[in-house]
Amino acid sequence: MIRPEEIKMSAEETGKWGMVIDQDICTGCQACVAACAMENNITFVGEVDSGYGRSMHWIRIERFWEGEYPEVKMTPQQPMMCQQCGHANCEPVCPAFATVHSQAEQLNLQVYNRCVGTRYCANNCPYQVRAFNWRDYQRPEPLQNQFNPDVTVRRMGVMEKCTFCIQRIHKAQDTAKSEGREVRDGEFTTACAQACPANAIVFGRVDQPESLVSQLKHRRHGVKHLEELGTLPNVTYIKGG
Amino acid sequence: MSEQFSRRDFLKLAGLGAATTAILTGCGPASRYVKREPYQQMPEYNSVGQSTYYATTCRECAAGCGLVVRTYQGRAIKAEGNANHPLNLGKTCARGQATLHGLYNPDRVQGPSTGDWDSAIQSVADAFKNYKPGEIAFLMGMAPDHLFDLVGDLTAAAGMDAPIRYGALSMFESRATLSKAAENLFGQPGLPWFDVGNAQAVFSFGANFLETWLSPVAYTRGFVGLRQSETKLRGVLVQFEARMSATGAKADHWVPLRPGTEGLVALAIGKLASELRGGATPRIFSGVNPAEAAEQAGVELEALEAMAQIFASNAVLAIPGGAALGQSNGLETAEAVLALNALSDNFGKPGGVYLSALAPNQTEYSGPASTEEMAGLVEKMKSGAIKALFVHGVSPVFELPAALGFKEALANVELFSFATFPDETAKEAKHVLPDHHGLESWGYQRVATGVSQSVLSGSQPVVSPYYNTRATADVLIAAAQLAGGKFAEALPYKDEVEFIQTKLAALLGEGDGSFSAPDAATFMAYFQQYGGWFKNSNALIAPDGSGALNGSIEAGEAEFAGEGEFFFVPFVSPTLAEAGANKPWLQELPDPTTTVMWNSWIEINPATAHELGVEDDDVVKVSSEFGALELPVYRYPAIRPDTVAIAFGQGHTAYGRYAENRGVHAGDLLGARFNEAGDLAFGGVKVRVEKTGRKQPLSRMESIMGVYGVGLGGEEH
Amino acid sequence: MVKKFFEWLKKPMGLIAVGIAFLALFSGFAYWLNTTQQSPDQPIQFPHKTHVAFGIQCLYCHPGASKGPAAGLPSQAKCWACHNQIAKTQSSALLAPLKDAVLAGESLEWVPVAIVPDFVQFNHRPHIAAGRNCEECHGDMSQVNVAENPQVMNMGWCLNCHIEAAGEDQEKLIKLSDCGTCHY
Amino acid sequence: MSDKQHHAEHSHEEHLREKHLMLDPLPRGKMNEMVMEAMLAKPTWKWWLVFSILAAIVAYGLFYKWGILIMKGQGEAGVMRPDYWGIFLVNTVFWIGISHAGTFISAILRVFKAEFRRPFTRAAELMTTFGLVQAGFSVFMHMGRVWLAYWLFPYPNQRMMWPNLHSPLTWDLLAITTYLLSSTMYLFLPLIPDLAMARDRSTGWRKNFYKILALGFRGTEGEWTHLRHAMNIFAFAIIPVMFSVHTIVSWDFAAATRPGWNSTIFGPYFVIGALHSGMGAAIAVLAVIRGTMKNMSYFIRGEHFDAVGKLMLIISMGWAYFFFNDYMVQWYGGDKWTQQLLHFHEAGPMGWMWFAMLVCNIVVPWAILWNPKWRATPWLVATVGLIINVGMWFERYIIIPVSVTINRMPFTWKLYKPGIEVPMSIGTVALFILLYMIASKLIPLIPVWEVQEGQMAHEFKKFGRETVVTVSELE
Repeated sequence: MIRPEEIKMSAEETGKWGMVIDQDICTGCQACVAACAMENNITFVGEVDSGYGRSMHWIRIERFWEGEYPEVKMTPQQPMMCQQCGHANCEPVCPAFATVHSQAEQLNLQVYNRCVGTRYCANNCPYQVRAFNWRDYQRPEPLQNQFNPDVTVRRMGVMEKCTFCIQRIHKAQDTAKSEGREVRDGEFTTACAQACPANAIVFGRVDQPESLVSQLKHRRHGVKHLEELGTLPNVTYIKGG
Repeated sequence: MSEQFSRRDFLKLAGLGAATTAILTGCGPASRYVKREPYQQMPEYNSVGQSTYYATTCRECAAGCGLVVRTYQGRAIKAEGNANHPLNLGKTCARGQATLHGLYNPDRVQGPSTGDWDSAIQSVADAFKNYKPGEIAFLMGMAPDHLFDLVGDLTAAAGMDAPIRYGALSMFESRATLSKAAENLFGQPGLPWFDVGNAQAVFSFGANFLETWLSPVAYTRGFVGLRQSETKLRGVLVQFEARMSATGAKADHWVPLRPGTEGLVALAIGKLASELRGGATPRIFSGVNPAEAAEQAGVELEALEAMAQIFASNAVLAIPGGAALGQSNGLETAEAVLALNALSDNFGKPGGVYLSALAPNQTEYSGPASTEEMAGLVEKMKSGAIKALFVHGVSPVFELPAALGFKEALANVELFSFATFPDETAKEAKHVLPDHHGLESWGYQRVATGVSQSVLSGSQPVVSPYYNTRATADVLIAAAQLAGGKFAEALPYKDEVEFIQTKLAALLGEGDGSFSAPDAATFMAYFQQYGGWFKNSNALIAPDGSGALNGSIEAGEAEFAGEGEFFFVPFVSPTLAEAGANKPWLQELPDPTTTVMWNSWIEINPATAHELGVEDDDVVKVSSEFGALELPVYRYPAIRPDTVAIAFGQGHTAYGRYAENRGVHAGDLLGARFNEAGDLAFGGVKVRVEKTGRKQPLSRMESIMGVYGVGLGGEEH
Repeated sequence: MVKKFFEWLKKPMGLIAVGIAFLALFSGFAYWLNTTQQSPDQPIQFPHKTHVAFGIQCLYCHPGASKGPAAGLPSQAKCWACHNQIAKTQSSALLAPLKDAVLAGESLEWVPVAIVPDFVQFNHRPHIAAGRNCEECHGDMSQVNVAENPQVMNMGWCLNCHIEAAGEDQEKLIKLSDCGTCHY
Repeated sequence: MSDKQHHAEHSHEEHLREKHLMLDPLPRGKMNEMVMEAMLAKPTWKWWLVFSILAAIVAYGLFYKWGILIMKGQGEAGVMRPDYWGIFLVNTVFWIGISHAGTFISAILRVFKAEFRRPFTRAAELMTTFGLVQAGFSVFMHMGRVWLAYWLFPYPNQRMMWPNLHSPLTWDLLAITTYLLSSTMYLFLPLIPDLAMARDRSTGWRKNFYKILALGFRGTEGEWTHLRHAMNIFAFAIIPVMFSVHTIVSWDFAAATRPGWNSTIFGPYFVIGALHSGMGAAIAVLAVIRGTMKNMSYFIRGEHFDAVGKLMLIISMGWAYFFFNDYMVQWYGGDKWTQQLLHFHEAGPMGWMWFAMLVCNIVVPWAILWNPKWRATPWLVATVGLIINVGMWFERYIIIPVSVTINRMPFTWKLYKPGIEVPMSIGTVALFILLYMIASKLIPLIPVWEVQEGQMAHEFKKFGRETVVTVSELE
């Protein structure tokens, strides 16, 4: 719960984990999307539902067009996932506390088992990055063998979204703790960042100035989406070359 | 009352409540509905509750990227890139990620068609014995290489024809053309390797190197180097192609030229650039008139001049590839574009053109068969010269253009398929002897291109086989021994692993390796552990391109079959490629340029669509001289108005529930015309487009309203 | 007829009958509820008591507990390593399933006793590292044969202990009561 | 005074009597009889036909389809990204709106002592309760896991979890629950004397039924005093509840960060909208009661349609004011997404609905209700009422699924296409009517005591040559 006087409008002072996404080198190859789906047990929904806006992707790569043929240009690909806002719009509107702010990790949690499916959070998310389980999508035998045991398999009627691979965060912290040290920068990363052939996604601690994300964020001109809404997103986009 | 209500009782009561809730809500503690089987014998390197990671090689395409697969209690959970593998440095493409959807695909072939392996192996042995060596042919896919070597040993010893390798990807990459052009220009065949990362600017003539071309993960790394480097300015990418590919979408300049004029334009730019630089115009460019070239290519002369300006002021790397080479004049185009590099004097220099390093156990370049050679095979099948055909790792019924008549020719041969999935070829086969999935297999793969080192990538099973499948190498070894004689002598191995170990033994003494080992067994163990063996030094071959500018190239006009009014650009779907359609998550991935999922579409310029009177999602009939397809329209803003494009990858008639009867097969429109290197002129077809009046909504990730303004009201934007 | 029956129901005997019927239904339901709370049938009535009495440590058979999320079941090979050398294994009826399974190369199917729902990501390691003993959650195994849960493992139970463990330490409390510690 | 004059005088009085229920008194017993007769009339085959058709629609459209929805998930409905909210919430807002008029007519008019209210407070209050039932159903239909709906209520549990009091949905649920409880009480209190009347005039199971419900009301002075006090308290107390409920409903939208929703005027705009649709529904209900039940043309007359018609006209003007105020401010704000949305409203694929909304909510009522003669024509006013309801349903449809099409991420814009919502919506309408049909057979729809009370207070008095109607203060 954030009281108004606690809201700091500079994102540097909030947040723990963050991402920097370089749109100049993102090729839109969808490797991150596939990696995310494989890591997080995301279901596929088939042709009809995916065309009707019911796909469960936690990342979608946006692109627009500029100009007319032959001067037409594709705008830089823009992978959109949960921005893990420091002051998220989804959190206060959930009547059941199913989407809450993690004080420990500074992430927007989605507690699947608490979700009753009012879909208010998704409605209120300015980034439209939440995916709802519209049906009980089946994955026929033996596809379930691939399920990641560290991630809950969601069923019909609950909301889900990018978690910044919180299972990996926990695992890395657990390992570090068992070895009596802090988590090192780059010791682990999210599934999308790990797969990205262009290294366009970099993940790490935004509250540690020496981490790679912090460096990238400051070295190159990054923007945050819809920052004017005061959401304090933790994903920074680098647009130009 | 309340004092009797001890805390323990409260917990009990609460528990009772929870149990009731669990029953009512169906999501409480489900313990008693679960069964757990402990290991009978804990596998090596495993420990309870911990994941085990195995290094292996990705088999989704032939590039040979290293994978590390996370397994948990005998199940493969996640495929990651192998960070120690020099080709992909820990990265993967989308197809590599989805490889587990192949492993656990619900529609795999679950056992040999005969029911048991003994009779299956007997049938192979019978074929060896009953047919003359010349009547037996092996058709192999682009991967894996160890099996190719094994079959090579077998055929050589038994006096059969050497195995033929082929894949739709190699066709669309025009590998034969590239190698032939290198031979003509440098006097040495080989797969050129382009050092994109160190270039100042890249002129790509149809090379879709960020998608499927040769080694997309490695080339993407190169692209990042081009764009971002500590030591040089941001490099420029110029893409010359009629239809904007996902690679073209990342380009700073996209030059939409008429298909088949790439060579001409390359020469014209060379001429303009050399004039801008001053000095004598090299001989190779002397016969070109830039104004005419621009006219023929359907672009403004100013556009070519602007590109020439960039060329003149940068050390430019020119890449010929993909659609540009799949034309009747493809070889000339390849030579012209390669020669252009001579202007930048970058042969064998950083940021320039090399010939790819040969793999550790390779002595000379050997490429896949050209489509013309495949046509030769089909001829032989038809004429009865070949009576038994063994197919592994490729589905020619799907991957070859129907016009070649492969399927019809199968009537005359006894077909053995080693397919893991029930593909179109397996459906035609008399015998299906399913191989393991790549993640269940041993093997090695030579990295053909993409990296400066010489790399042999290793595979090992990360999980035990899920179905009653058997390694093809083991089947052939067993059959050869059953057949006896020279067959048995050719393959004197206990099993596949022994064969691989024997082959690797040659590397044991070699220096400069990523690791060394005292004996073969240790070497094999390290080979698996690291996911391969590679040399530490740069093994690229610097080509001799000294004469490149002094030759003369007739970049003649491309020939087109058919009377249609549109050029036709078939391109490999970047997410599905030739064999991804059976993986549901690959189907659900939006196409990088159009964001279409689960289907095929035809890309038509909006202006052309307007002329044809078609809207988005209108089904049109596309017909060439060789076939016709019906599919919905995607009004694609970045394609020439005189060109239409269809992705290759869908339109399966078999291959499992996620692939079957989905979309159309772009290959059905293609003819059997080849370029001088023997590669299919897949771009040399003209098509007609007619409205059918039906509609079929495409599943798009994008909003047609938000991106194109369709249905928003008011003017479209 | 029906009317008569309703009339009878209003009489004392009828009321008693109604009471008995209600009680019977209720006890039936209670019994059924109770059956869902019993420790389940196992392929072998495994005597934890005996093994603990031999001085075998918990972590010998369930080593995963100190390393990661799952404590795990011992592989049959591990059982056999000892039981192979115990004469009684050959004769005991109780051990017959083990013998049969090992010799036939088949798996025993155990029913887990202590289990949390799918949506709870429980990790043994930090609990052991924090100095918790196995019996604090799983009960004293030297007293029981087939393992049974000494308490219902629900969220209130988890949370109680977490809050107690945090004590006055605010940072620890935040970490230990964060939804994302267990649910993701 | 000439004969002629006298005659004119007399006919003037006659005329007034004919026109005004309050000036046309009948003995209490007679009125009781009339109401009882209307209630106890044996259902005709037509009644049964309509009843069974409605019951079938409810069984299929509402319950069977709801079962399907629960089994198969919200994918059966038309909702998706970005239209996470669809017709179920349209219906929720719509039915809450309808339920408003009941309380409005009854409580506000009672507080302000508007005499024309007397015969139809009951019918209006029933509308509140029955409307809220549909609203409740609709909101539960909307939930992805409706079987866990109890998590939204504050109750102690071992998880130490409470509902989120930051969420407008939680306020909403609490407000609606409060409203449902208080409006049911408010329906019940004035019903007591009529139930007692019915008890005294019926036999068999009905007698027992009314006996229990009438709580032993005998009509003593003390009982009346208590009842009056209670009703007064409720009438005053329920007015702020009523305003708050729809304001809170509006906060579900106004408190959200969405273009088109984030509007400060939504509170009163929703309240007036609710009254708009509620008055329309109430008048339609009155027309049906008058047309289908015995003796009702005595109780419900043209004057009532005229009075409600005037109210409808005023409310329509109020709605128009708030609508254009809301539009104006949003447009003037100049936010690019809001601009896009406003443009989409008018010119987009649902533009027809936007214009139809304006026609139904403004053009039609203004064109018809200004004319006193038309205003007193029951079928016409009822038709206008129904048209207003269509318009108001459109308004909610535009606010919810049409507006959420446009958000700040154009890559996701998509148009909503309803699925299973259609039969389920029809099911709620059918259930609403069905409940009325059942109620008409079970409880006196006309509060006889209230009518009689009014009639006793009215009388003709002669001042010189003028005959004047006087009203005395009863309470």
